[in-house]
Amino acid sequence: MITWAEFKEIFVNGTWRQNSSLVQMLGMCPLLAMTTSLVNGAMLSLATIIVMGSSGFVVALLRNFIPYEIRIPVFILIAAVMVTVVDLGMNAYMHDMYNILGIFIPLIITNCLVLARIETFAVKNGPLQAMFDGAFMGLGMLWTLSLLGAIREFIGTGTVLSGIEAVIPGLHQIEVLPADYPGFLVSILPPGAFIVLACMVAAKNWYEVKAAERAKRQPPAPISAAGCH
Amino acid sequence: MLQLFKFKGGVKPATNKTQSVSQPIAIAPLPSHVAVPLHQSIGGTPRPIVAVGDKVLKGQKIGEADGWISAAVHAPTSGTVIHVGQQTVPHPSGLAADCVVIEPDGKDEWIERKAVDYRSLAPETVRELLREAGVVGLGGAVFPTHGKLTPAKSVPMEQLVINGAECEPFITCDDLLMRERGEEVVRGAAIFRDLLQPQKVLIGIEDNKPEAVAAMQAAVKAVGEDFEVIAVPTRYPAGGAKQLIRVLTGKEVPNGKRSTDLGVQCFNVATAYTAWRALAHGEPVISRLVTVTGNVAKPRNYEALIGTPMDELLALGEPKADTNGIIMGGPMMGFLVPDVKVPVVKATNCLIAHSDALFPPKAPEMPCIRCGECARACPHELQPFEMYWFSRAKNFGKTQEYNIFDCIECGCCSFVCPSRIPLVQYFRFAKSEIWAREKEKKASEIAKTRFEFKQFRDEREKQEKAEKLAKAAAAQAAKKAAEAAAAQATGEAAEAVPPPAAAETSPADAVKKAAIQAAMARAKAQREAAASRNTESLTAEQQQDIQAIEARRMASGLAVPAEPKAE
Amino acid sequence: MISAIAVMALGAVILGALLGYASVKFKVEGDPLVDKIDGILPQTQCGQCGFPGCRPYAEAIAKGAEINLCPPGGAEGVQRLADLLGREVKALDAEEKPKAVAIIDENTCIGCTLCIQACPVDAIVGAAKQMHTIIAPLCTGCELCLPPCPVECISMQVITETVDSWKWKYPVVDIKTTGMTSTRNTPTGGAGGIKAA
Amino acid sequence: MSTAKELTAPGMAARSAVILFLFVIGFTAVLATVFSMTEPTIKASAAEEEMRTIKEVLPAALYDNDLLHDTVDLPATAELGQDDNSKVYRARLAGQPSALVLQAVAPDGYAGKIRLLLAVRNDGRLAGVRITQHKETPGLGDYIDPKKDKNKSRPWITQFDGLSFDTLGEKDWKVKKDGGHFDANAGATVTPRAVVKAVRKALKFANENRDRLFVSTAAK
Amino acid sequence: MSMDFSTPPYLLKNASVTRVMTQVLLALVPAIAVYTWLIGPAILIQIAIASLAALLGEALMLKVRRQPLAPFLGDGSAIVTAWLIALVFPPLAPWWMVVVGTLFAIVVAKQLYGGLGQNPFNPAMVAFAVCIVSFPALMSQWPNQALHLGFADQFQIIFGLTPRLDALTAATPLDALKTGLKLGEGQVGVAALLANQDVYGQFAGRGWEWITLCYLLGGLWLWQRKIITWQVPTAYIGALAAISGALWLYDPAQFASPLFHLFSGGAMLGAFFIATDPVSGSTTPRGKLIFGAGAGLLTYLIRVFGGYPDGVAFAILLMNICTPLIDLYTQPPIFGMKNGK
Repeated sequence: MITWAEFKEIFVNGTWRQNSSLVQMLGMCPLLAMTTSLVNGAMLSLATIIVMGSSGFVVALLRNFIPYEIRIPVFILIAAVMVTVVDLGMNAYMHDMYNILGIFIPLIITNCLVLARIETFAVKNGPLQAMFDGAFMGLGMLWTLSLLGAIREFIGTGTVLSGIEAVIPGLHQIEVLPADYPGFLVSILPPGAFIVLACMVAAKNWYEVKAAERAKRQPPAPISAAGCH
Repeated sequence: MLQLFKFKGGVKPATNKTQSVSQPIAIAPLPSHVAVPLHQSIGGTPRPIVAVGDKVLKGQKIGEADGWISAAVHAPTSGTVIHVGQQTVPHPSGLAADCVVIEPDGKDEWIERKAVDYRSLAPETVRELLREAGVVGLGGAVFPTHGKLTPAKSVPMEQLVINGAECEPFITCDDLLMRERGEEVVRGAAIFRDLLQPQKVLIGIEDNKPEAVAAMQAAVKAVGEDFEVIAVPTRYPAGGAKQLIRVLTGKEVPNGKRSTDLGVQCFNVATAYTAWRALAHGEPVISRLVTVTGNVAKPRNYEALIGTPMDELLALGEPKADTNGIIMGGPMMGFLVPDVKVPVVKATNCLIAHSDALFPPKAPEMPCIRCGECARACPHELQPFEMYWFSRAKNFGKTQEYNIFDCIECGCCSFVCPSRIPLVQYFRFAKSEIWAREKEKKASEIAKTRFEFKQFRDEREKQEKAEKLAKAAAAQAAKKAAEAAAAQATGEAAEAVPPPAAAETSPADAVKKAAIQAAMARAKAQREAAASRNTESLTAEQQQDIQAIEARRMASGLAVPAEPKAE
Repeated sequence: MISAIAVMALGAVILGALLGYASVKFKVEGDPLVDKIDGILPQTQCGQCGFPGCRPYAEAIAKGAEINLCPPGGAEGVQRLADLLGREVKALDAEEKPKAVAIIDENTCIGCTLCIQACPVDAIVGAAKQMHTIIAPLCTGCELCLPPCPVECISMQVITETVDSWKWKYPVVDIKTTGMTSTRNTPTGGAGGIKAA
Repeated sequence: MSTAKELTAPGMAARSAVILFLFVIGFTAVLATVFSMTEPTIKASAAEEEMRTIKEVLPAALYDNDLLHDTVDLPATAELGQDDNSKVYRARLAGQPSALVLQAVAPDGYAGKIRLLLAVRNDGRLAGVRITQHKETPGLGDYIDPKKDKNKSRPWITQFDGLSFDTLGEKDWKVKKDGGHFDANAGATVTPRAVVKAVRKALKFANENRDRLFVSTAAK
Repeated sequence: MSMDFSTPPYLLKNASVTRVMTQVLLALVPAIAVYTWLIGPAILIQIAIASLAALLGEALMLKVRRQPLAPFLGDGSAIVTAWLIALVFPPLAPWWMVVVGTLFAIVVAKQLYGGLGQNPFNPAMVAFAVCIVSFPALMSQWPNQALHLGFADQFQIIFGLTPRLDALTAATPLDALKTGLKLGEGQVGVAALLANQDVYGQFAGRGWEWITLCYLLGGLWLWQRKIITWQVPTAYIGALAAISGALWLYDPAQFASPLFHLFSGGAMLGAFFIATDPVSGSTTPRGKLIFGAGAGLLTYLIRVFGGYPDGVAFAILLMNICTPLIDLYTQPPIFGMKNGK
């Protein structure tokens, strides 16, 4: 069904090489709205992982029955159903988390990343591959959005992990900076998301350039791109 | 008094003209040699009609005009042709071009000069005479003058503008010419007037040359013409043809249109002077006035022979010790010549000895701050900073949208730029890149059509061949069936219509094949071990053929001995 | 619930019908992309890319072939193709050569017409047993005439710069190295020799 | 993906319509199934949720009835800032009215409406106020929500606890900057101003309509 | 390499970026002097802090970008940005806020976009926007002029050595007017509010009106020196006067007079020193008119109907976004093409 090499390739693509936020720059709306804190960013990404994995799986399963000309409505239909299922499921069984993410779960359908992966990957690959692709794309989103949220939250309010108590009861936010830290509000507002994201993209590109230079300097070393993250 | 108009933009650099006007024009002494570039005007490059060793007389034609837009070149003095070929010419590239180098014999002996009364000649003949005399625009553009002397058919000529503005700093050769030889200038202008039939002749002179204005007014009166001598405000580049036309007539000549389409034409005063000399004295353009100025002890105007090495001419002005280059032309549009020994040409109106004290080195280029100074200074009302932006990014399509080809490279934008950006340089770069690309594109389009046609032809030939083959086969079959009994006759018939596939066996082709093989053998011998892939093992029979053919070729002088030839 | 399903189903039928209809009615014919690619290729028709001519290569690129196979187009050509197609720029798959034209050594030529047949743009004139010559302005420098020549009388001559073909150079932005110290761009060969004569 | 180039436009239209119809039916069925499976759980947790907020504003000692089922539906009420129906929960202790829990809206928040829940005791004192929904600027105006308030020991919203028009004259229901009683973080006065105004109006409404509300028959 | 071509013209006008920037700074000097006299020496401290921060940030980024330090630090553009930041920030703003704003302006708004001449937005206005969004409270605290604080007091407040008491600060006249009108809920008119001489002075903000007058004079001097052109300030002031005049005539009780709007807040500074920034502004003659008018109009709309005390910064930033479009559609006709096309 799926080989180890394929799995590794999909993993590296989703989490690093084709990272949805840092490389493809998709799904900017949730990125802007939900990364005001680490917890928010991570939770929304988790929901996205479920939606993307399942819709990728279903589309790949049915791909031979979907005519070309009506593929878009069908994709949207499938993704929307998956989103609604996740929405209902979370509402029923993870109500606390649903309270935080409630209004953003239905918005996952507007995340162009979902449709983009279906259109470019799921329709051309097997169900398992498509599921992993969706999940790992979401995983890539998870770590980037978490990091983005953490940075914005830290600069903006001087705390880390605010809102964690809604996810894991008993844990509390950590106030890193002294209480009289005035807060740097731009960081929490949408422009801050753009600025921090730009810095992250710059850091990634800088790393890639350096890595390429290193690879060029020692050509005999076998390059395993998969190993870098 | 005529109403004057204004052109937008322009700058007012220090004029630096007084240094070189205190002395009258001097005749430069004969140089050690003269190198006359054949290509001294816009248009076709004249063909040399002399060879090394030829004796030439002063004024003798040495280069024949090539095409209508082209002008002849002449020997500036009498002497011996010592070289015809590549020589470094005064061009920013520092590249060489074809020149005729003459060693003067010191006699400065004229060829027979034939004065004509141009009024009695047909206009075509006059234009032809000017072309033969090498009369070109001496303001710097060196466009063949005869090419500008045909009025537009639909638009009546209203004004003829004689350009004595001389707006560039340092240059005074036109000033001196007007002061000392004003009458001849006026007579030259009259020639143009007679050819173009304008309603008015306007002589524009910048108001910083009152002596020239007075001299010209006196000359006009003396000759008895009704030309108007007009002092125009001093502002660079008032001497640009389009700017002067604008100032004197209010007309703006857009890019891509000839000024005659608007009923106006413009000539430099020096051009008028040479036209008069050519017709009334039979003297072709072999010398011109050159201002020698800048970092020299004795700035002055010289009448110098075309082809005089610049360093020899500059030496007359006694350059100071810190001189480190020669600018040909003015400080705004001229350029540092790549080699001080390059010859004076028809476009050389001024030689400025360059020193770092006189022209301080530029501060480093800073980024553009879009201050818009360049746009305000541009006499063509362009947006130089936008053009700069796109030239720098090599986005040439955009530069054209911002009308880069309207740029006259006057240098006003670079002059005012607070960031010290060599704007003109960027525009020249962009322009020449665009031209090169255009050329390439044209070539590739031609290649494409030719390729497609060849493919089409090959296809057609293949088809025809196949048809022929089929036809022949059918004919043969028919004949076979009809004349089954007469086998002999069949053979003849088959030979009469040889199938194309068997073509290579025809006698003509056999000869050709043999020739090829012979040549191959020769090539093989030449290259020793390096065997061509076309050279397969030859049969003894072929070898014999080859030898026979080779012998024949040798005898007839067709082939060369089997030795490697240089080039 | 029932009404929701009905609405969805109705929407599906209408939209499906519309989309199906449009997919047939508004089908795009031909491929304008190939023309655009062909416009970028230098039309030397040299076949160095491994395709028989520029147009076939353009078609291949449109189908996904590498864009760095055209040496006459040079690095700039690769760049422009990459821009057009949104692909990554790759190093040219061969060395870039200076532009050249073929020259037939008229003394060696035996008039075999092989080169005439090889020339893709009919830039060689001549007849059997007559000396051939190349019409230089039409020659694309593709070198296709070199291999068939049995006597190797054709050579490539690099086109040198003349006063007419000379191009103004890109002004060197040298602020990085100079700091406040000044530089002036004087021409080479400058006028070191001129002192008071 | 299958393509059928031979089909004519109407034929293609019919085919696409049928296929899309089948997909829609199929997936709507899936959705319906999931919905029916989760509905009871969702309803239960929604009720639990509703109750939890009420508990935040109303001390457990003040009621012993089933609040969720002892409610009155109000039409659009300008005094509460409601331009739509809203609910009033009636708390009773041993059958006697003890407090009202109202849903109010402050329409003039910095970034749109701020929704509040407040409990008013029968003696006219506020039992508690909570923000149920707002879009105020994070880090600036969101301290009205105790979860976001930096002052954990005494969140801003608790200022209202125990206040009534007897203890604080109606004129002083303003933020300090406007010459009133209530604190407000410097630089963010729009939000508390809106909240204070809404609470004042809602309290007034409760005082004036208490009897009428307890008398009216229960909804549902 | 760089020696194989000549670069005419050899004659150059005596102009440089440094000269341009120096003249802009000179034009600001009278306003700063009056500022110091009327409001207090705090502005001098802020100018010093901002200039230091700007040079530091510039030097750091130039190093990172591997650019030469000397020409770019010497061009004076960072100093101009720093002075403008100091002038638009509240004079008692804490030092760290001025530093954060200046660094943001230089590092992000200027250098990350490519440095001198490449920034699409005016760096000083970006600093203002970032700070007013991030620290709205601190950015709207202006000195309470009734207190007459001396240098030592102001120094201690800026560096946080004495606590920032609410009494030390007040709102700007613009903000005070807006709040007053809002609280009055239609009952209190503009005239009644403006009668308070302690806040509003003669015809605009107390003290501020004379400072803005100096900006106007400095701006006129810049125009006379041909550093700026007439289009942007004229259009800016014209548009601001026109819309405020129209609404004032419509209801003088609810809308302040044009005079108040022109001479309060950053209107004059914006019109002559910020909207005229050639790098981020429009460059064509007609474009400048549109740019200036747009900025003036937006300034008024944000002031009167928006949520922030002054609209100059956001108005100019918004017009900065439109600059490329404006320039594209307002290209002047070139020589010889005025009639045909």
